[in-house]
Amino acid sequence: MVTSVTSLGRNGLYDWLIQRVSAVVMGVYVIGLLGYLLAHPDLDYGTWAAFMGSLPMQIANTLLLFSVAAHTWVGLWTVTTDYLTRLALGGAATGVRLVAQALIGLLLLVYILWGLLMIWGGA
Amino acid sequence: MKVSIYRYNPDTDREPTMKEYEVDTQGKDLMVLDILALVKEQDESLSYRRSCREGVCGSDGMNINGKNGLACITPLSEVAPGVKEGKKPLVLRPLPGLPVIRDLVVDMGVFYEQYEKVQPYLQNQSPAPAIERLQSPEERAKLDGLYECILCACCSTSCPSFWWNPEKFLGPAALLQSYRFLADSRDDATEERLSRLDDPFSLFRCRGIMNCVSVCPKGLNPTRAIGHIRSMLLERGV
Amino acid sequence: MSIRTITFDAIVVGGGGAGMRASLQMAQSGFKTALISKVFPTRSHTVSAQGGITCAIASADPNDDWRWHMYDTVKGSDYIGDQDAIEYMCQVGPEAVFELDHMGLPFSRTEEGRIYQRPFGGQSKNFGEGGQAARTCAAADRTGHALLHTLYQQNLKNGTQFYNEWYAAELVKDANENVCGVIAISIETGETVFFKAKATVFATGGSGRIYSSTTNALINTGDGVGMALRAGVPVQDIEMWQFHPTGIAGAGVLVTEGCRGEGGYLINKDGERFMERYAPNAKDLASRDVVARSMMMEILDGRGDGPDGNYVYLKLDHLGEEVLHSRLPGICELAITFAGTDPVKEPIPVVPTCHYMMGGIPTNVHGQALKMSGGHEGEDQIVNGLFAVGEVACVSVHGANRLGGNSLLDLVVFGRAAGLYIEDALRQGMTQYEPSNDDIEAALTRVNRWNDSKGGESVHSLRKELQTTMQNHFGVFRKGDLMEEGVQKLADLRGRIAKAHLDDKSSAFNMARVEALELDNLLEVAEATAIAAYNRTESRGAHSRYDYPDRDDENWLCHSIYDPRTKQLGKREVNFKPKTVETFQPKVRTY
Amino acid sequence: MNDKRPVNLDLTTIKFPVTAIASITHRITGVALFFALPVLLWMMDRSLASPESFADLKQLMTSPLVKLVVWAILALLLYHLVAGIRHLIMDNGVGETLEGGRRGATATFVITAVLILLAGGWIW
Repeated sequence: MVTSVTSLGRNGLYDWLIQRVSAVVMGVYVIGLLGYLLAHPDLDYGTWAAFMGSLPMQIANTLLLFSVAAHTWVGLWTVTTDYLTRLALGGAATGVRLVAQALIGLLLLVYILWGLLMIWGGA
Repeated sequence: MKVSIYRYNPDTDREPTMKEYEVDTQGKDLMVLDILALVKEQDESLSYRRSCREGVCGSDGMNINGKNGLACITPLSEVAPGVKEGKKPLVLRPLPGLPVIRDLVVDMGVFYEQYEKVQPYLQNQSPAPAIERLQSPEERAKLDGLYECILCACCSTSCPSFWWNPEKFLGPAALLQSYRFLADSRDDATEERLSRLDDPFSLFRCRGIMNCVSVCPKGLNPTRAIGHIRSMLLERGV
Repeated sequence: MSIRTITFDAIVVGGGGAGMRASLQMAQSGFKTALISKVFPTRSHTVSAQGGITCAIASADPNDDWRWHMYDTVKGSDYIGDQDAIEYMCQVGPEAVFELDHMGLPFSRTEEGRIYQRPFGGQSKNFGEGGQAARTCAAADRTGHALLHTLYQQNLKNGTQFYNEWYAAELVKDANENVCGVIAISIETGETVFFKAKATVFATGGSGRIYSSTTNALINTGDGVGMALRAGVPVQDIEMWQFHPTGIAGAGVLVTEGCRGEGGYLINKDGERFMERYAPNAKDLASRDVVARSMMMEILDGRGDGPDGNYVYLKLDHLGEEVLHSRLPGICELAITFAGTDPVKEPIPVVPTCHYMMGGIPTNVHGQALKMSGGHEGEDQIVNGLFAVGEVACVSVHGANRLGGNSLLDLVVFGRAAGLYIEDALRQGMTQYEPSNDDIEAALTRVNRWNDSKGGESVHSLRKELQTTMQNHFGVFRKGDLMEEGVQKLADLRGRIAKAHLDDKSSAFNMARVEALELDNLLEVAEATAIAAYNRTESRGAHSRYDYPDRDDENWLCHSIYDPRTKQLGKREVNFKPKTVETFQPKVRTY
Repeated sequence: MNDKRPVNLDLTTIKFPVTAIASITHRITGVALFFALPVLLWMMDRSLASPESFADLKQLMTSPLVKLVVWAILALLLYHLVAGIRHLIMDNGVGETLEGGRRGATATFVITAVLILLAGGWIW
């Protein structure tokens, strides 16, 4: 059993599930949104803003935002623990990895706040 | 034909080098291991492992023109087009990702440790009967494709997740063996076995890239075994 | 003395089935046990055993009886197998096999959930009266592999201390010829160490590499026999070499007898099923010496196929793809890789190939090594501290010809028996013999000789010459004058090998040094074989002479004992006194 | 002694099967998308902030350079999406054989290529 404090689910299965569930959310959203855009080739602001401002879309967007953040965290956490290791960087690896993970985390936090403001700020 | 071999002797070399040899195969489609024997007749100092020379002991796993395989059951014609005809060199390197002891011989310590970590032996708390423990042909069939592993390490040393995290990720070979015991109707340590795999590295570092499957000389499928364990973990966890 | 000493209760040399069964027994009961193996244990030659382990577990036939198995084995041995040892093996066998199942060996199964058994050569019911028996317990055609891995796994579980890739070079004895341990070299680092133990168990396997064509692994160089002979320990029945009927022509790779057990048969170039002529009852499932000789007769009579007319065929296609892929999957792979033929469609070209050393270090049923006291025909005497199990030992359960499937049984039964005996002896306080510095120095002589060698012939060319000599002079059929010539050639080789040169003297994973040390052992085995074969003036089991075509019970219903110090062949009585059954009296042997 | 031992891990000497290429591409597109996230967020923000910013964005989108950037991001997204769907399919035990894996990986590349071309057509 390998333990790791920085993994999201603190457990392989939960990380894995988070990755899958968030992927499904994003997949459905992206396909749906692309469909909408294809169906509205001459989209104007009014229609667009009304569509995105509706409660279902607000909920969908919020869900998307958190899915993106969770998916990205698990994915990039995996990437950092693959490449930023003692094997590749020697003794400084743990420090470098923690800094990288902190930066990623911080950016994701900013994205979430920005996104939340966008979705709910107008309401 | 030309043979290019990774040479490193800690007694004399600071760095490994690729050394070229010229070998006469008389146009025959020899096995890579036969070529090594011919080279060794020219140069006694070449070291490599070999034992059964028929693909069942797993000694002579190496990287042959970029792909891991067993030297004894890889004929020149299967290495790459042009190798047998001498148009292209045969390139032999040690298994990737493991420390090189000498020439084509790698230190397999990490690999064996991973194997030991999955407790690769049958566990059964109930008292043994006077005869064998009964097992139906269907139950036994579940072990096919698992028990045949020869521990040659071709799979694990072709796996990037193994390269990056050999201490944490168990690697395809050990995970295949883990499932070999999870799938055995005579074994009753399922819960304990699963709980030891339920972290982000041991099993879940498998990204399904299937390098293991594409190099296994016995045609086994660690990716599928890992998938089965994941399903068992999912069933247990949800 | 400058070398490091490591001390154990018991050391086992060799990581095959016999060695690991012995070490498991001792490790399980908590004794400090080391296993020294020149390869990682699962790369030992047991891994290549295919067909199975013969044992009367009464799965295929609920009425099967270990006495029937004993009868077959005695007959198979051509009556020079020791009946007390055969009795022990056949009687204890089922327990030892069930243990393997409990350890996790993935045996194939019957519909009832029991271990699958297949027919093998030389097997009968009811003391030869009840027709063909099916007594070989199988894990598809990878039984040896399954067995070896299972034993390794159990040793891991029970804490055996492994010294993998350590090469045992020489026995260490005290002044009174008591065995104190071995000198071994770490192949990885080159360090030479004295392993000291109360019990030294040789489980070093066979030495098929004395022949140029063999089913044996490249590592089967007779290291245990070589060490024993150099230490003055005799070997028994060493002229008895089994030629397996079905080695893939050219490659020498083994094709299991289980193929014929499942219904395959041999054909000559005319497509004739010729075994019907040689063994009308058992046909292709006659014992191995009989089948191998019949094949050679066909080839010598011009009914072999191929450009040189030197092989016959094993036909399997009539069994159907399903049977072949479920029961003989490994054979299908090997045939495609090494013969370029798919057995589902075409027959496999096969030829009798050197396979198994029936002879070896004489032992009793506890695995204790024996030597003769007061001349060659004296009483058995125990070599203190030395044990031998598996192919290197001659206990003797195989006599002049081993039955298929009996080797794996031999491994587990006598590996276990030696383990049990040593366990007991250790509990009662076994003596640790102490060698002097001179004794250790003496054991290092050979290693030093190679390390100091300065010019001379190369190891590989001498090895090749030795193998060719054995192949040409001591094959399936033997002849006095030809053998005499062979003995001469080997004597010449001995002189040259003593002056041979090791060019590479580096320390880390020096494969050349190991091969040089192995060459000495090949020579010891080859010479013992040659002298014993030349002197046994009869035909029995695997030993078949043109000049003495008949079995000679009057003079040779006995073991041969080769004494390395005099290079003379002596005789030793065969045991005809089983404990619980009547003696099986020698009869004319037909199949 | 052990620390001095070399390791043979020169990736240029190792052959990678199509399944491995599919996998590393999935990873690369994933990381790249992380860096594209602010662009997407910004576009979303502009499109919703006011009619004027919406118009500005629309105007901006007529620039070939911007079109190229959007197309590139779409390409990353499409690959990551298709390869992700393949992952989900494989999680259900489909395409886990050697042949199945190769077919799946090849299919991922082909389908993505077609989709990227279609996306290009849509943008222009």
